[in-house]
Amino acid sequence: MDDTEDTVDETPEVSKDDVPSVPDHREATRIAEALLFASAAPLSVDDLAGRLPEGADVGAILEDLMALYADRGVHLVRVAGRFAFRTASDLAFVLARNVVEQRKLSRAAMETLAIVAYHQPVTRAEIEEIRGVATSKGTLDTLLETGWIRLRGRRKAPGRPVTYGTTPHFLEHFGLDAIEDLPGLEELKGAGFLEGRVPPDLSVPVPSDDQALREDEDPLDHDELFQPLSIDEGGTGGE
Amino acid sequence: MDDTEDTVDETPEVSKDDVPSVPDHREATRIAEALLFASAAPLSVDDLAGRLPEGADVGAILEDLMALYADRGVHLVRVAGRFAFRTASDLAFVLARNVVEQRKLSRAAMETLAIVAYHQPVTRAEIEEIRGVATSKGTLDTLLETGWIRLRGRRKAPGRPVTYGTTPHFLEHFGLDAIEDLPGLEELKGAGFLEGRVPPDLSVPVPSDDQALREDEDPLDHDELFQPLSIDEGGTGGE
Amino acid sequence: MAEALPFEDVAPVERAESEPALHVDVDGFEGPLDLLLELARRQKVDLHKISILALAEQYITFIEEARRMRLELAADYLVMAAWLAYLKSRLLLPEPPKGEEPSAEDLATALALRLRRLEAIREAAKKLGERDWLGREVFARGAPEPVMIRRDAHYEASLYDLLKAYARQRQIKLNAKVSLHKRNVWSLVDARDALERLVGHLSDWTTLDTYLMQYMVEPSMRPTVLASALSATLEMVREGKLTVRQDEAFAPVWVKPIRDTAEAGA
Repeated sequence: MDDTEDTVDETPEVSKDDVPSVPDHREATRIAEALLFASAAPLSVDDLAGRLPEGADVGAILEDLMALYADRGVHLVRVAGRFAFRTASDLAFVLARNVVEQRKLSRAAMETLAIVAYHQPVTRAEIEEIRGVATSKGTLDTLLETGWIRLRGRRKAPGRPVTYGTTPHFLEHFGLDAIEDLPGLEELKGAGFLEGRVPPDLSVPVPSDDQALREDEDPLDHDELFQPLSIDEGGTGGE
Repeated sequence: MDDTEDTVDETPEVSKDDVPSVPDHREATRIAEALLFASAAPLSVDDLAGRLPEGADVGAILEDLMALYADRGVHLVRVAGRFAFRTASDLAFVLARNVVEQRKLSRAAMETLAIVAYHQPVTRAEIEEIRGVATSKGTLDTLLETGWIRLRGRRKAPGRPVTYGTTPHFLEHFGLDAIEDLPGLEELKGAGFLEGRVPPDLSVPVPSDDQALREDEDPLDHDELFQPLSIDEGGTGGE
Repeated sequence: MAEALPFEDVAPVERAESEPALHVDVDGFEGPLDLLLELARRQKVDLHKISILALAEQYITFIEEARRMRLELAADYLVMAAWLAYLKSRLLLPEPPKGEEPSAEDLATALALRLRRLEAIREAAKKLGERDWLGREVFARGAPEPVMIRRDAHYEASLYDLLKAYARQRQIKLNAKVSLHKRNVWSLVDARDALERLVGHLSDWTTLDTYLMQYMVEPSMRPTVLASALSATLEMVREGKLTVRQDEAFAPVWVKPIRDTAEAGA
């Protein structure tokens, strides 16, 4: 605030005119500062003008305040044409705390993950065919978030559906050396996961999490690589 | 770190070494400012120390900030032993306009609050003795609801009446740094009006909002701690 | 507490102008001590110099007036009136020699002290109320910026969960297969009957396949016919009714009936 006054003093011809208004300007600046501080929402120039003493130069006051706070821990910023105090963006880290949250996968997500693991590269439609139920976008998004599955490419087929596969992180998390270490149906049966006779035609395709695309896969479009979560396959619609 | 700095000015040979720490003080001050600005609740020195760079002199930083804001629209104040930015009280006339509707305390409630504040720990019977009238349950409930008073414990006396005291929130609301800062406390004490309730051997004729129970207090029962509002002391009945 | 008084509307002006005129309305008071304090204030003297005797008289008069007007008075007002009447009589009568009871002067002093204490706490309450209240005169940051909690989700799942989930899926398929397809079966009994008919006509080696062709018109019947026929054949071999020969793997199976016991051993 005193800074402001100083600058005013440097321009004598203006300062003479302003002499009676200097204390007012100071006071108006204090009021604006308090109003901006106490307001729950950003304030517009009009909001401020309505609360400041008659004739206060809101524009100058805001400029002064902005300059005053420019290199401080808090800045006066313009948001959507209004003004508000905000933590200096370079200090955002002091207001953040990282919390590691343990989450469990839903049954649907777990089943989808298993199918991706065993049947990769697999499309959403194929997952749905195996599960016999539509797969919600959220389920795949969650799995992408875990870092265990990834978008591989697009199947060379009508509609060019996205193919999903697992990541090295998946192997790491589940303690597998390679995707081929996933037990086959007979082994599952032996371990008691499956009951009854396993018909020979009920087989498991050999999963491949090879980085290289298969012959029936096209690469993803360039921008999909960077925004995997926003991809909508235009698929079968959520559950 | 900055302690060193201050002393440093007198001992130039050390100050050279400390030169690099000057920007740290600046940065730590910015961080403290951001933290205090961002929080609606007052922050303790410990709160701040835990979030500031290692070795920051929190005391010096707070003094700097207090001085910096002393004649501004927003002040850094000490409340309830903690620090918070608050609008300058002389600007109440502008800011009070946007107060939607401050819940007004009845005279009975305000008096009861004052008795709890000045005479704490105090029982309902003692409040009634001072006011010469039964205290309605609603009055104490209202005060408990504001968060300004709390159930402290039970007096070690026949009937084991509940004792009441104020909370840090009370200090914060009334802009008091400590319970000793209550207005007119000295006069009340001087006139001997704070004595004579507790047995003389235990009497400490000053209010205490210390978290620790006094010798003549027992802790509350376990479930009372979690449902303070529903407690009925089986007291004197309403007005 | 008392209801509003009937004459309240009659003389409001008088009440405002002449404050000392006793307005009998207990509604505005917070109990007998508050009433006493108000009456004491009307003495317009320092509370230290208050005449307890005069105060007691005023209080009693007030209460009598209220009762004459049949106002409902809370019991504590009446208790205080009775106590003050007692104090008044004690103060007026010559003090008996020092006894067990506190003297009338002591009682009066104690009452005066209580009044002053109430007055003092009232004053304190007023000062407290006049302080800058947070949210009334003084304000905290209107838009506090909460500490952003960045949640790094850490998903938990075990290989066991994964395999169980997969098996669950496949199991459903497995069960579904059994219930969906009604399989055509050529039972062992059918096979046995057919073979016995065949053996009845045979005298030398003949291929089983040729004979079974008639039962495999439906392609889907082929596996079951072949399997059942082979089982039945082996059964009849065991019984010594048939002998079987196959020259190499996947070659046609030849059968020949056994007519006598000598050949059966071969």
